Formats: sequence, C-alpha cells, structure tokens
Amino acid sequence: MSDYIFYPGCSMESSAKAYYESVMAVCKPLGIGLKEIEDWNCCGATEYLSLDITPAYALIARNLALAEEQANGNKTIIAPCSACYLNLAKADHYMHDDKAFGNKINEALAAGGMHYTPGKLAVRHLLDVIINEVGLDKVKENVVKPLAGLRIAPYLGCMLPRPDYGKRYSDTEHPDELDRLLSALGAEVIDFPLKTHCCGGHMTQIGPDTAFEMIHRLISSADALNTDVIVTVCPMCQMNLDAFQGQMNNHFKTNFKIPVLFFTQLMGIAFGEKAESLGFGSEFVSAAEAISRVRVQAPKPAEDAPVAKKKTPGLPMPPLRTKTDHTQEAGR
Amino acid sequence: MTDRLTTLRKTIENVLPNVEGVLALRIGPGGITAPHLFSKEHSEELDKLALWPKEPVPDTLKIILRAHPDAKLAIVCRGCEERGIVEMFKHSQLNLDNLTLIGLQCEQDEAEFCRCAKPFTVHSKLTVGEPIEGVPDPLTAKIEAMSQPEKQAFWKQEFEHCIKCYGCRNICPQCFCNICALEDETWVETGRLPMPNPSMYHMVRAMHMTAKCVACRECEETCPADIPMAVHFRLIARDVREMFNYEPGASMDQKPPQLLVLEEGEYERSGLPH
Amino acid sequence: MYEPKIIGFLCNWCSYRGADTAGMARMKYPPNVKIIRVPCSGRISPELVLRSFREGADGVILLGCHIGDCHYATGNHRTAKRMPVLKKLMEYTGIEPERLYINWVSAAEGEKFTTVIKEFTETISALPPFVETMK
Amino acid sequence: MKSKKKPQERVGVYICHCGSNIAGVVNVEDVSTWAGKELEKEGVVVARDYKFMCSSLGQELIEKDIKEQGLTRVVVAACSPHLHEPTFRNACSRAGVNPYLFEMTNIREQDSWVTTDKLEATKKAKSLVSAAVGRVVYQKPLESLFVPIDPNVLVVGGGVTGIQAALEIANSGQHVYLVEREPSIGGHMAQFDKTFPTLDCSACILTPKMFDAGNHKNITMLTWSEVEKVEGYIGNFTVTIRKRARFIEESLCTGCGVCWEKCPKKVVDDVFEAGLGYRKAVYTPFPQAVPKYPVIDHENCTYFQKGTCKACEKFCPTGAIKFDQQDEILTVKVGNIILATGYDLFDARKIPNYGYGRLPNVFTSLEFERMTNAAGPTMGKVVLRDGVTQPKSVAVIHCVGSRDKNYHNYCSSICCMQSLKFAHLVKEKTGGDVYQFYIDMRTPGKSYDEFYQKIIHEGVNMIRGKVAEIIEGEGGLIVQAEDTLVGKQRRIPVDMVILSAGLESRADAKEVAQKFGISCSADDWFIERHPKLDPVATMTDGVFVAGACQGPKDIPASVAQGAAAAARVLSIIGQGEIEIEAATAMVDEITCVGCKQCVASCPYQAIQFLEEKGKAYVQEALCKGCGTCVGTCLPKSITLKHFTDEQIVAEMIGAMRVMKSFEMTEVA
Amino acid sequence: MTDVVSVLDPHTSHTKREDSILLREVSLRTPGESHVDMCIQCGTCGGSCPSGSAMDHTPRAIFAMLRAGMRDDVLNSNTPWMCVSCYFCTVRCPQNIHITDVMYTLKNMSLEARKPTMPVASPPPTAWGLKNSSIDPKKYNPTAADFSKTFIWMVENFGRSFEIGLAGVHNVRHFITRLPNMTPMAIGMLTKKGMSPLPPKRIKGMDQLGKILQRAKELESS
Repeated sequence: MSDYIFYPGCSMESSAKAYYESVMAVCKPLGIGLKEIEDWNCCGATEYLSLDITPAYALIARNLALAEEQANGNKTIIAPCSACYLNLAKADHYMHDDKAFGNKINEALAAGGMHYTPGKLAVRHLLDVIINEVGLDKVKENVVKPLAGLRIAPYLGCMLPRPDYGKRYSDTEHPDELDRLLSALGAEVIDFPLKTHCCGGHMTQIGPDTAFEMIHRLISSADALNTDVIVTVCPMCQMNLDAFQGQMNNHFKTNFKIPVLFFTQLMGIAFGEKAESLGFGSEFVSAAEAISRVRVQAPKPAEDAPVAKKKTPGLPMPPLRTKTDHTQEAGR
Repeated sequence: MTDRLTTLRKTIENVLPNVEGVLALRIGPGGITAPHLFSKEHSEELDKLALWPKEPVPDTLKIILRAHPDAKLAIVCRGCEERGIVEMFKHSQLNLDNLTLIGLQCEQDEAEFCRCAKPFTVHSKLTVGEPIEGVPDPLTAKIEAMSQPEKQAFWKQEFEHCIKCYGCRNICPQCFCNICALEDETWVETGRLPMPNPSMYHMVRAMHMTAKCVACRECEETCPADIPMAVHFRLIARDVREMFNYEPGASMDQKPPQLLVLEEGEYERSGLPH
Repeated sequence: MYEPKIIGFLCNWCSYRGADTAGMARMKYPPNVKIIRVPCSGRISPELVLRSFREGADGVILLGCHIGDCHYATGNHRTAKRMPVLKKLMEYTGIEPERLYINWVSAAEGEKFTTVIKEFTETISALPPFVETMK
Repeated sequence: MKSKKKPQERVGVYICHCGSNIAGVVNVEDVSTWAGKELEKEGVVVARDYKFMCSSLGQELIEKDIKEQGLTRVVVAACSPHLHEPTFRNACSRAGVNPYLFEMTNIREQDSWVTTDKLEATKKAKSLVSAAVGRVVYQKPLESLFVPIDPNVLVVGGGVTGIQAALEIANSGQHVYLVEREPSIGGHMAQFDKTFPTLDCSACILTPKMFDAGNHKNITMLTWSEVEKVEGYIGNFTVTIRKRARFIEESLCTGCGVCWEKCPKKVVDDVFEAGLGYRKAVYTPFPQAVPKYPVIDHENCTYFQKGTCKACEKFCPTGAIKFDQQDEILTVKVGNIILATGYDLFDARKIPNYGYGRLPNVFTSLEFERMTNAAGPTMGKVVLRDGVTQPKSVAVIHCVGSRDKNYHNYCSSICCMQSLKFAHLVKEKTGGDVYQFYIDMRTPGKSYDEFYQKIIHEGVNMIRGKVAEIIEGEGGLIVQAEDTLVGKQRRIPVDMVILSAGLESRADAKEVAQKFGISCSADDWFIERHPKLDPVATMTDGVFVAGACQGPKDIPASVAQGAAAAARVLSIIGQGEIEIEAATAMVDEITCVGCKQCVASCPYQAIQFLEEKGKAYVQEALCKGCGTCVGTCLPKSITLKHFTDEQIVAEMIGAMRVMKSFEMTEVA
Repeated sequence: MTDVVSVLDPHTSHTKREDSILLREVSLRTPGESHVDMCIQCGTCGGSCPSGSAMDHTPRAIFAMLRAGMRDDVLNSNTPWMCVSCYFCTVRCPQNIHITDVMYTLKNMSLEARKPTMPVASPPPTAWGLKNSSIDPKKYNPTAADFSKTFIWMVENFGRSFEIGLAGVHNVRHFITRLPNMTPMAIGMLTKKGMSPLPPKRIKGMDQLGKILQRAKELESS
C-alpha cells in the first residue's frame, strides 16, 4: 500500500459524487492509499486566473503549502479532476521556473503564515498514477468481470495531456494511457479521434451556442463510431457531455443518448464492485442499458456490430511510432 | 581510540603477507609519530602503530614510489588521504593496482581539529572505524563573511609572514611536479621578503590547487607562519563543485573540469556575461 | 583622477579582428588598454593574468571568440572554465574581482568591442589604483 | 631554478605614417626619436619613421638596415598584422632574418583610428612599440614544417553532391574512393520524378552522371560500405572502410535481375520507396542502379532467417550468389576527404495533430515524390492509400517540422518550392483542387518566383496559415487552419494531404562528425570553416563538407558545393605539399611529470602520451597552435612557440613600463 | 512613421516606444517566460482554437495588435474571454508562446482597465500609452467576466465552490430566457446527483485564506 496526498477538488463534493465514490472504491484494491489534504480550498478553476493572477496562484499555492505541511514523507499529490490537477501542477511549475514569481507567491502565503517549496511535491492525476506507478498488471489482477463487448470511447479532454509540464503522457494530442487502461479491463476501445478535444469548458455558462457546438462534435463523432459509453477523467468533461447532452440535442434537433461515465466507475464494475456503490444512477443519460450488457455477458446484437471497412490491398502505411521511437528521440 | 587501533592492527596483519609493506603511522624514537613502512619481516614494529596526530602518509608514498615505482604496497589512509591518492592516480602518479587502501575513519574530535567536511573514506575496500558526518569549517565561513578591504588586510598580514620555505608545497600530496612553476621567476619574484603583495606565490599555488586540493590541510599544519592557506582552496573547491559539478578525489574517472569543454548549464553557472 | 592601466589579451581570430573592425569604423574608446595578441583565449593561463597585476596593471580584460565559434573549436571553453575560478580567488583574497573581465567579441563586433572597453575602463577608473590598494 | 638572462639583440624599429592615417594623429617623428633614445638599452639600434612602410621603398629600408646595421630583430609599428605581417615577414626573410624574428604592432586600427587625443595616441603608440621591442628580443627563429599531400581523395556519400565532387576530381586525373552506404549511388535525387523550377526529369539528368561515376577509371566505387575509422591529418589520412557483404560475387554478376524476379520474399522498401512500395529480399533499389549488382538483405532473406530457400542461387545463370560472403575491411590512404552525407527526412509522425501514420491519406513529401515517379509504386498515378481512388482535392502543408521550436527551428529552404511543384503535379495529373497552406512563401532562387507565379496562375488556392490539425470527416479529411489574411478559422475538406516534411541532419551525423574530427551545429548539421568566405572547408584541414549535410539545400546549391569542395581539394593536391603551422606547442620532456592533463585538454587530440617514457608528446602536424595545453600545464612544461610565456610577459612588461613612466613624469 | 498612423486614426496613435511597452507589460505580467514577443503570425493558434469561431479576433490577430500597441482594441476584444483553456495552441505554437497564460493576463488587464480606481474618463498614466483611452466599460463580454466574478465571490467567501449555486446565480443574471430549457437539468442535479442547493461549509482556514488573498492582491497591484 503506497500512500498519496489527495486533493479531491470541489466537484467531488457536489456534482461528481459518483467520481468520488468510485475513486475510493477502486483505489483500495489497487493499493493506493489516499490521505486527503486537511482544509483544502478551491483551486480557482480557470476563473480566478482570469480575474487576478497573483491571488489566483496564491489560492492554489495554499493547497500546495498545506500538502507540504501534511506530507509526512509522501511526495505525490493525486488530483482526480483535470482542472485541479493542471492548476496545482502549473503553480508548482511556474513557482519553480520563475524564481521571482515563486518568491512573490510565497510572500503572499507568508501573510497566512505558510510557505511552499517549489518542486517539492509532484502533482499527478490518478490515471497517470494507475498506469505508471501501480501498473496495468496489477489492474488486470483485479479484473473479475471483464468489460467484454462494451465499446468505449476514451475521452481525456484538454488539461490532462496539455501542456503536460511533467511530461507524463505519451502524447499531447493522442495519448494512449486511458486506452491501455480500458483495454486492460477487457473493453473494446475505440480509437477516438477527438479524445483530447475540448468539452466546452466554461463556455456552457458564458457562450452556450459555442459550447453546444463543441459537445455536438464530440457526441456525434462518438455516435458515428458506435460508441456504447464515453469515458472521462474529469468532472467538468463529464458534466458538459452528460448533463448538457439534452440541451445540445434541443439546440441541434438531434437525439443522441450516449452515457458518459468516469473511468473509475467502469474500473469498479470490472473489479466486481456493486454498481450502487460506484455512483451509478447519478448520470443524466442512463448507463443502465449499457452496463446491463456486461453484467449478463450477453452477446452484442448483430446490427450493433461495427461496420468493418472494406479492405483493398492499397499502399502500405508507415508504421506507428513506438515507445522506442520516443526514447531514441529523447536520446538525440 | 584503542578500539580503532586494535582493529587497524588486525587489518594490517591480515594484509601484510600479500604486500611488500604497509604504510602507516608509528610512534618513533622520542615519541614522535611519523609515517613508517611496516614489513612482514618486522611485524613486531606494529606494537608502535599509531593513529594520531595525522601525518602526511601520501607524501611519504610519493617519495617511496619515486624510487620504487612498482612496489606493491598497502597504505592506511584517512578520507582526505584517500582523496589525495585518488587524485595522484588520476594524474598518473601511481598505479592503484599495486596499492591496497585501508580506510581509516576519523572520529569527531579529529574531524573538528581538521574542520573537515568529509572525514571518511569512500573507495577503500578495507575500512577501520565507523564513518561520521563532516563538520562545518568556521574559519572559512568567517573569512568569507569579511568585506573586501577586510579580506585584503587579512591576507596581506598573513602573507607578510610567509618566509617562502616551500613547506606547504613540499608536503602537498598533489604537488608532484619535477620542476615547480613556483620556482620560476617568470611567476614568482625572487629575493624579496616579505613578498610583494599580492603574493604571486600563494595565488599561483591556489590556482594550481583548483580541482586538485583534497582538503587534507597538511599545508596549514606544516606552515611555520601558520598561514591558513587552505581556506582559499576550500572556497574555490566549493565554487568548482557548484559551477562544474566536480569534487577532487570523489570519483576515479571524472576529469578536472578546466580540461574539458562546457557541459550544459555550466556556462550559465560560471557567472560570465551572456 | 588617475589613468588606469589595462592589459587586454585578445584572441587572434575573433577579438583582435573585432578591435580592427572598431578601428576601421573609426569608433573611439579610451587609450588605456594595451592589447596583447594571443592565438586563443585558451592560451592565457591564470599565471599570466596574475603577472599582469603584479606588473601594475589596474585591470585585465580577456576577450575571445563566442562560445561555439572558437577558431580552435573549443579552446575558449577552457577559458570559460578557468577564469571564473580565478575571479573567485581574487574575491577571496580581497582583490576586486571586477578587475578581471572576460567576454566574447567576434570579428564583426566592432561596436561591442568599443562598448566593452569603454565600460571596463569606467569600472576600473572607479576603483583605486591597484598598486595603492596593495601597499 | 629557471633563471633568465636578457638576450643581447640588435633591434630595428620602423614607425609607419600610413600617409596621414597614423601621422595625422600620432606624432610619429616623436615616437621614432623616443624609441631610438629610450629603448636603446632594450637593444634598439635603429629607429626610423617612414611615409608608407608597406611600399617597396619602405621594405627596402628594412632590408638595407638588416644588411648594413646587422639587425637581428625587426619591429614595425603600422596597421593590423592581419594586413601586412606577411609583407614584412617576407622582407626580413629576403634580407636573411628569419620571419619569426619580426614583430608587428598595430598603431592604426588600435590607436590612431580609435583615439581622439593626439597626445594620448602618441603615448599609446610608444607603449605599444615598447611592448613589441620587449617581446621581439625573446623571439626564436622557426621553420615551417611541410608535409607531402597524398593525391588520393575520399568522398563520403554518393548522392548528387558526392557524385559531382568525385567526377570533378576524377576528371582531373586524381583517384577517388566514393563510399556509399546504400546498394546504389544516386541519393535522394534518384527518388524524385521532377525537379523544380524547370520541371525536368530527375532521372534524365542524374543517371548519366551516375553512369559516368560508375565507369570512371579514376573512381573506386564502394557501395553498401561505411567508413569505420579515420586517422592522420591533412595530406596523410588513413581510412578504414567496412564493405558489407552483398552475398553477390560482383565479378560474376551481370545484373540480369533473375534473382530478384525469383525471390519469393517481398518487403516494404522504406528507404528508396519511402515505405510506399515493395522490393524483394534480394534487390537493387531501382532499375538504373549503379553499380548494377544487387544485395541480399540479410534480415529479410528467407534462407538467412529460416535456413531454406536459395531460390536466387538456383536460378542465377552465372552462379554469382555467395551466401558465405563476409564483410571486408579495407584500408585506404588519402590526402583529403569530402563529406557529402546528405539529409534525412523529418519524421512527420512526431506531429500528432497532422495524423501521419494514423490517417491513411496523409502522405509525406517523399512518399508523394515516389507516387509521382513513373517508375514508382503507382506508376506515376496520384491515388489515395487504397491504391485506386484519385483524389479530387489535395492540401499541401508547408513547414512540417521546420520553423517550429517544438521540432526544428530552421527553415528547410526547399519546402516552398517543392510544395509548389507538388501543386503543379497534382493539377497536371488529377486536375483536382489544390490548397497550399504556408506561413511565408520563400522563393529566392533563380526563376523560383516565376515558378510561384506560374503555380498561382494554374489556379492553386493559396492559404496563408499554418495548419492546426487534420481530422477525419465528411468522407475524407478536414484540414483546419486560420486563414491569417482573413483572420478567420477555416475547415477545408480534402481527400489527400501532402506534408512537406522538413530536412534534418542524418540520425548519425554526430558520430560521423566525431569520426572525421569536425563539429556539428545545435541541429547536428556539419559546421563549415566560415559561413561566407569558406563554406566548404571545415576547421579540420583536409576535411571538406558539401551539400545538405552542412544545412538544407536544393539540388543546384548542392551540386555547386560538390564542385567547390572538389576545387578546394584539387588546389591542395596541386601544391604537392602543405605548410603546417610553425607556431606549435612543444613539451619539455625533462620537466614533464606525465600527469596527462594536457592530453585531455587539447581540442585536436594532438597530444600523445608516450607510455614508455611517461611523457606527453605533441604531434606537430596535428597541432593548430591554440595554446590551450599551455594554459593547462602546471609545471609549465609545454611551450607554444612564438607565444611563449617569456615573450608574452616581456610584451606586457614593455607596455607597462612606458605607461608607468608617463605616470611618473605627469606626477612630477 | 508614427505621424502617418496618427493622421489616419488619432485613436491608435502610438509611438514606437509605447508599442513595445504594451507587449512588455503583457510579458511581465505573465508568469514564466511567455515568449509573446516571438510570434511569427503563422496562425496555428487561430486554427487550433475550438472557440475560434466565437472570437472577434483570433489569438494571432491579438498578438499583432499587441505589437502595434492597439491597447484599447485588445482589451475590448472578447478573445481572451472565449478561451476555454484547452492548451491546443500552447502545445502546437511553433514559437513556444504560452498562449493560454497570455489570455489569462489579458483578461486581468481588461478587468483592471475598468476598475473604478482607474477612472477611464480622466487621463490614465501615459506610460501605458493610454492617451486617448476608448476603453468602454460596457464594451466587453460581461457574461464571461461575471461568471468569473461570481465564481470567485463564492471561493472568497466559502473557500470552495459549488456548481449548482454558481450556475443558478449566473444563469438568472445572464440567460433568463434559457431558464425553462434548463429546469429539467437543475432538477436533475438535485435529484439524480443528490446535490444540495445550499452553499458548502466554509473551510476552517477562511481567515488565513483571506489574509493570503489580500496580500496577493496588494502584490499584484504593486
């Protein structure tokens, strides 16, 4: 059992309770111990940065300072929400990179009797920890109910793979971490081309038409690929794609119904946890039908099978870049 | 002390049959401790084996090797002496294949006497005593804290006492040149005492000690005028470590930085204009 | 006000030609610096710098090719590693480290050469004569 | 203890007026009178000033004094030694004084031209003269070393640059070893169909040259070979070359092609066909290959991998297949080396948003070159990855991997023209729509902008904007970019995208540079001696670079460089022998303590360690005279001739003495 | 040259010095090295932006305007407010410009230019090149800025945010006409997700946080 500092973030307390419950349910069997930062505050999302940069970073840094105080030998903060993850990582990055800036933020923290040493803690997302620390072997060990037959579109959104200050993901635009995790659960993973495109972010609040366009693009693309479930790693993405799917349908006169779940919810199912304990039922577009398929291991109806592209001999394709390519490139 | 002495004696007795001699300290006639080459023929001499006061064992090794370059020896060395031997090896002055190192770990009072930051060996396979942490050097800190005129006055006064006896150079394990630049009148003025200020003698020597000084402080110990010259060496050693990530005696294969091309980040740390 | 005496060690390929470039453009700078031409800044040993001070120079300026442009590929890399240490030693001995200045001037940089010499002469003029401080 | 006695020499001092250039500011008469009087004890016996020292009359003045006054040392105070040092050295030489006993001091560029105050300028001139006099008496006569030049030449790389260089040299009657890594010479140019801006056929202009090189009596062609080791210096290199086993006996092979017809193993050819086509396990890259002999690809040959097959051996009419052939190691002696190792194509898979490798109908420039080549995998037809469908609209994207700090910072220089060529070819072959996405259009070559005009006229859509991403959609691909001239985002559906991938240095450029003792820039291009005035030489004498290995270049520039490098080499060969720098370093074996520090510090690996003596030794022919070792040597056992410590110190003392004396008189 | 510009349009009269001041101000106010001065106008950012179609100027155009010293036009633009922080532009920019972070800086500057403490009517400091300021307090996207403000009000008072309250307050203010459409969603939030319509409990260190933010605000304006 390795212990990690845990920063849940505001959504986990309200709209993303399902995420919170399922995170707790899957971390235990994977040996991830989560020690929640005591008295953490909001990370400010993208909003505080828009208003006042220094206070925004000071707000974030208070969490880092608390984490450093309460670290107790642990060096890694896990943030399951992409926005919280990026804000914490970004504050740490800039405080470390720009000494003068770091000092300024620490001066502000000093007003509350606090201090953070830039670079002291590593800020990571739960997905990264599961893939790179725990390992997929351990995940596979825990799978008792493979998600066979479930076609999943892995969707990461923006703030996890970009700008990726810690260079933790395989790519800024087409990372394969979530795909590999879902494959390990036995699911059929779609190569979702828009996996790191924007969910609309705060545009649902300030420019709904633009937001609906973005949501429509994602949902319709997933639908065209015969997706059963879209899987997300961020409460904001989940909310925009799930809760706003109906409004988007009204806007475009469409009738998409693709359930949007957190990756931990599906991990929980595969680990044999009860659906009720994983926050199922709190989604707007019901996932019951999709999940029932896995439960009963029913074969997929023939008409739902993906239409295989007609294959002609054609010209050879260049091989995809492998991990070795990346390493060699780094060595150059 | 007794404890270390007994262990050391045991270690030497174990090593003796395999080598031509073991270089260590002995209480000589008149109770004076000095480096001595113990041999298996005269193992009874080990009764006089001594640990302290520290005496320049590598310097004696240097002299022996000059006459017998292929001698197969063992040497009892403290942390600083071991570093000295490593540096001599790196400057092709001795062959480590022929030399067995017996590391002697210093004790707290010894380390404090030497103001030593690293009173332990790292390369020796055989060791005696338990390694302890280094101690800070109050003198170096004190001098560094001085203002520029204070420093200038301090060193002027110190160097005025120098009688140019070359004792510091002679005892230094790192001064192994046949002909020394300090004896060349192109660099060091002859026939004047006290030496003109700034002291070419001491400054040239300090530059030669860059990336070479192993902080054994033998020079200060031997100086009849008690000039704390190792302070310079220590301050510079720290800068070299910070700028070029090099520490004399720490590794067997790392080359002194001033011989090599700039590595990434070194220029930025050197303080030169961009 | 005294006239500081400055010794300038210039590498033959970049800095000396840079000084020539300044001359060809008739740029003006103080006459205090006396230039000694050496093949490469890497030729200058710390002893030579110290000897210049010993001879009464108030300042020593060392100019070479830019890092990466050395006529001898990497000769100036050694300069960049030796001279900072010498500056530190001067500081620890109580000699103003700014009396030794290292910079890089290419053959085209007549203007930079002029600026560097002007600024250095000003810096040294602001310090007392070296001989006096050493009395 | 070293003790120095001042040498007794007879020094002549000459102050040049340089018309009014010097005399207008410096009181030259005063300087010469002063030198004659004040520097007498330093050995000055003659001091004169003259209108133009560099004139023949000025030079004769020196020669006359040497003969009549018995001068042993000469000092001239005039302009920069970079201008007239050779002039006066020759004058001394003519009069019987070794040229290294002459010293020049610069009172024009570094005094009269840069000092406003005349009095100050005169004082500075005096101290500079004093410095030169102080130094000159310690100078020693030096003799230049001459080494004969081996007339043989090594050319590495058999692309168009290397072929050009090899032919130039071979035609002049000298022997060339042409080393090529691939089975055939020809390089990238052999892969193209058309060349810009003339659109003439690449093969038509290249193959005659390849043929000439292959049949030249003065060219030893070593294909399927690589240089392993280079030792020596200009005029005398010893090069070790590995000639990899072809598994074909060249003396028996007629190049009939039966072997590759019968070979059952088909593999994707990712070198010549850029991954777009197939070849057999025994193959020549293309029909016009030079030499005509095929090679057997060990990794893919069924016999080598599984132990059975040997179809080629069975059908070979001359019994030329030799499965037991071994690599050959050759050692050749050459006097000069030309590197023409070319470039690699940027790996477009590194840019995820362009989808190359993921989206089938995104092609690289090299793939497209092969596609348009009549002998290529599609017989010159422009089709989608399915091999059948002709695209109705094509996007060409510039600057892929170039001008981008995430990949390569530099401009690849050929992509604009290449992309315009692609646009033309698409129009010509399909008549479809073409969209060019560019950041800036760069067409600076001869007839290049005219070509651009022509392409615009052909109706190609030009969009100024770097493409943000390519995604699948609307039955094809959607190219998304900002049209920066409109300031609006555009999504353009196309069937096919061509990425004009940048050029990058060879993956092994660093190793190659190390092997040949030259340096690489930050992007791993080989560095030339001078970017303007010496573009094909390198800092290592006798090693030249030509073509794209020095930086991105198009065909005309590469060919010009190949010829230029050949001319440089021939001029050296013509000299018969070459003068080596006389001012080299020297080790005093008595004082050398054998610490090996100098060995590590030499930028040229010119210092050897003599193990048996335990002393360092400078190889004069390799020493360039930088003096870095002198600055390193603690016992001062190394001396750099002509820049010894005593000479530099004497110069410094000479200057300081005068400066100090002025200070005294002013105080008085 | 300057004169020609001022003849054409007195509102955009800037000296060359003032142009670079605007660019430098943006650069200085952005943490780290933003490289904003390095733009080569390639348009990768504008092409990459998911909300590019809703912007009145593409980010690329904004950088050109910064360079031209068009302070008012930049600060009146809706561009930074439309930014969704997807970082596509940042990772794709060939000049490594931290575009998303620059957008945050521009939002800060835009709000600051409207603060009552900086009356737009009286002449603002000429050092920033605001001789003839035409900053219109109404002419910017109030929706986006207000959303940020509502959010921050919540954080500054409770230490944590809660979406339903936030969205509720915000939508009543700005999208009153949409409310009927959104009712099912709001109900869903309460029923399906079991969310509470009440604000969250204040964090314990509210006082401490207040002090930190106060000090940070002082540092920001200094």
